[in-house]
Amino acid sequence: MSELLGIILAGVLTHNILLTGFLGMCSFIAISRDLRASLGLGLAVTFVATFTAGLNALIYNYFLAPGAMVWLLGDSARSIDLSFVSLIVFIAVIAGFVQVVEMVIQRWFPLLHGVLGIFLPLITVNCAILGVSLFMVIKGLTPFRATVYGFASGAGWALAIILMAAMRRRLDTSAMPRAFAGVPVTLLLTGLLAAAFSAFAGMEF
Amino acid sequence: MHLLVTILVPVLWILAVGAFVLLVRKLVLPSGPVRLEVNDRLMDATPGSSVLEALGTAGVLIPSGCGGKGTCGYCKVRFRSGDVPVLPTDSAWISGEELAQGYRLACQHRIFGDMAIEVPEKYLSIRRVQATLKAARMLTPDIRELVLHPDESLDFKAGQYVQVEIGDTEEQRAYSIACAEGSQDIILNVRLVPGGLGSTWLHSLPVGKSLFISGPYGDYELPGEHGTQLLLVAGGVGLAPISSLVRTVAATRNDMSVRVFLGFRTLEHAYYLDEFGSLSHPDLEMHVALDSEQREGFYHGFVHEMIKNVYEPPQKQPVSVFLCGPPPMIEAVMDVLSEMGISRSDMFYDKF
Amino acid sequence: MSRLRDAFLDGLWRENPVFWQVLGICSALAVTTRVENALYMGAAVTVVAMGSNMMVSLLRRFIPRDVRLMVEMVIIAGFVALFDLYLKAFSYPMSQQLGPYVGLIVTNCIILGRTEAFALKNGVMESVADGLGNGLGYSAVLVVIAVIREVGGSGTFLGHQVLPAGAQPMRVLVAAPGAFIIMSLLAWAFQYMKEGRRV
Amino acid sequence: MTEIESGNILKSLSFLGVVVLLTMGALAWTHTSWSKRILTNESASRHKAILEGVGVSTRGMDSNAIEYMFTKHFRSGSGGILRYTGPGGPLSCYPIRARGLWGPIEGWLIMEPDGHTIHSVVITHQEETPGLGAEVASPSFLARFRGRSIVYAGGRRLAVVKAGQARAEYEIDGISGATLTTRGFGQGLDSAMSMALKYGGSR
Repeated sequence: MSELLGIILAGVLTHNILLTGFLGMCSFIAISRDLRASLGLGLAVTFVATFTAGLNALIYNYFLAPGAMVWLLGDSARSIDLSFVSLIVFIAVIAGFVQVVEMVIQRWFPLLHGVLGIFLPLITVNCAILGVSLFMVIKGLTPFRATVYGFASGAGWALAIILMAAMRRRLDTSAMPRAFAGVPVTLLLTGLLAAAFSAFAGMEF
Repeated sequence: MHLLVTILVPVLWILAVGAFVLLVRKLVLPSGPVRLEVNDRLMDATPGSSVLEALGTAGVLIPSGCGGKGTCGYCKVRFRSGDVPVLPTDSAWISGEELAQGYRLACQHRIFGDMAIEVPEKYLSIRRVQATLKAARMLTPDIRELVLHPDESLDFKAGQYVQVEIGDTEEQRAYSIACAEGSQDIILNVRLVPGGLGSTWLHSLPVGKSLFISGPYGDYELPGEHGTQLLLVAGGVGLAPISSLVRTVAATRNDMSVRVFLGFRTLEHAYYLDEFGSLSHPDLEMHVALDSEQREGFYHGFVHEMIKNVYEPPQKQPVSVFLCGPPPMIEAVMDVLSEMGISRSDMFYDKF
Repeated sequence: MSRLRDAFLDGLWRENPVFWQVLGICSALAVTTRVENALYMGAAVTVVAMGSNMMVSLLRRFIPRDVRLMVEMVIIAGFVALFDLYLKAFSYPMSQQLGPYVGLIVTNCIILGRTEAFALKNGVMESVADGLGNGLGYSAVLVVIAVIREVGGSGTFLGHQVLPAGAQPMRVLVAAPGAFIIMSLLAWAFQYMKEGRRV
Repeated sequence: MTEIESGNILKSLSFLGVVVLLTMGALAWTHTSWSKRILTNESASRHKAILEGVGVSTRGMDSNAIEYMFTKHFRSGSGGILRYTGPGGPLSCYPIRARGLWGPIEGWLIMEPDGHTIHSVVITHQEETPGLGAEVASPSFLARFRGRSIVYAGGRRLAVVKAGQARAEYEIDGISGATLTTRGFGQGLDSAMSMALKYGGSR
């Protein structure tokens, strides 16, 4: 059990995919201007990261990993290594999953469309989602642990963007050199947030 | 054997994902076209497409600046059927009471069942037609007159404009129609903007070539009341819509009195002056100002200064004003006219 | 010929992707702890940008509209996977250093942005020039950040000791917060220059 | 989400299929032509650490040279054990598999021919927090094990304890501020030691 707890704490706090992995910065900077949109995008990223990590882990462990297809093609498959195409398969799975979810939401949950649906097209190109799948392969996680890792990383990303959106609301009223407003100040705040999060690394439990 | 498997497994997985997406699209969306009722016309639409896309494929072109991203607010239409939810992109562009009346952004809402919407009548007459460049001549060193002959005639009103598609890029540019109402050809005046994608292409377009135009757009209507005074003010290439209005009124509205005030930098930049001179109309006065040249018979200075000195608004006749040109000129002229007692609601302007 | 030069110059400076449109800084930061990493990453993005621009421009008239995005993704992912294989084969330690960040070039907003905005509408040669310009623009920014982080953070340049023995390098520059702060200062400088020196 | 006329779904899917097929074909061809080189690189990077462990410097060696040295000096015994027969040998290397705080810790316990003295300990992979748990791979920490015996009076075994609490001769200080990493590594080391005692003495 403590191992799962370790994965969750790593995903959300110490190895936060945005604050230590620098992933998903493009939409993070653009959307953190508006708190309501950040909540929506955070929710969407967590939702998509969780399922795509699980799906990609299943495909990787049973098809792409070196010698993974032994259960299908017998011993001759032991030497087959498809890990070099995992990138393309992961991208296709993510893009496909996002489109299917978008259609289902538009069709049966129109109100959810406003909260979640409009952010989905943004997510296909978000590096954080692909980053989760790629890190999951490096950490060699089983499909179940990968899903937990996907959820934790997504939640970590959501936490970071919500905190940033809250901070930026305060910025609107503060004076600063005009050239510093916008992207530069957001990057500086992200740096301070990353410093705060790195304090969790020393946590012992 | 290994090479075969190495290629087949990932390809099968990606095609499986692609097929799954298309299968779900088939399942999720009702098969067969759905009915979209626009004002009183019925048209078919593919389920799952946005209202804007459905209107586009059915040939009804409503304005859209951002290509369906919900960031411009142009494609506002009124949904007559069902309770359409209000999306954050709707509330960003549409006021509260308009939302209550059912106005929404056409690009943000998708069609899953039969729907009825209402669009301003003039959008229905908008069409996209192919036209060939019949003739072209330079009116001034940087303004080229293009005479376009459309395959099907576009019935337009004086003062309206068309959108020209620039080559095979997806860019479009708006140009006012300069010829009189009812003319078979469409005449445009295109000023060459250095480095401008549209104007450079149109200035180099050889006669005989064809292009696509869509329209007519623009809300101005010639006042219907008998005997109103029409005050036309133009700066530079803003002369195009004025030329259409003057020629139309000269041909059809002898009851109106017409005052035309034009502003150019130098005589060399002025055009259509002799054509206007040869128009026969009982009550037509034209005054031209040159702001950087001293010439016999021309006012020296800016248009709004000339209007302040020369123009006296009629006492009992209603006045309708049409201004077209660079924004600073329009602002200055409107200030002068409102000081003379003409209400801003009678002033229609087209800034570019 | 001038169109080629314009496409190249636009990419390199006038529309430098990373700052003007704040694109693609996702991988820019993670990799810039060492200048050598930044050079390899820059080379990777340039090669992939040129290759995918070329392919998309070649096929632009045949791609059906509704699978356009997915086709572009596959082409870009193909080039990235090729580069990843090249790294694994010919400079394995670098491939270990860059780890997943080579694969993440696929979602790099610059490359997909260029194929959508440029390659779909222009000829092959212009697209390749545009890819080269953007790639080099991206690499230049990466190297600048990497120099600051490596020299400032660990006192070395391309692995060789640079700071005098006594000087204590600022370890924070190598850590994540330092990277964000450097990016913020550089973005500020760029925005300041872009707005014609008005503070 | 753009709408699709049902008519040309097949056309779009087949176009996508062709592009994917071509890309995969090119990738697969490149992969097979370079796969021998990649495999050498991968195994060389794994063997580099253990060669350094047994005292063979791999400075400036490329993958093929490392692989050549490895195959020349090492024999693999049962259970993943490696027997080193090169200069400075013979030595026996027992795999360390441990569970750290944030990921697996892997390494080698390298034993002298007498079967109970440690020649050295090597860490090949860890994902601990830099500056804290990551110290497990630092030379200063690993040096503590050099030359220590793994079994003491009364059958007590060498043990890694919380930092600063090493009293008895068979106790070694762990890493300060990284209790979980220390405990994880200790368990991995202990199983390697028991394997060393079981298969001890290089034949």
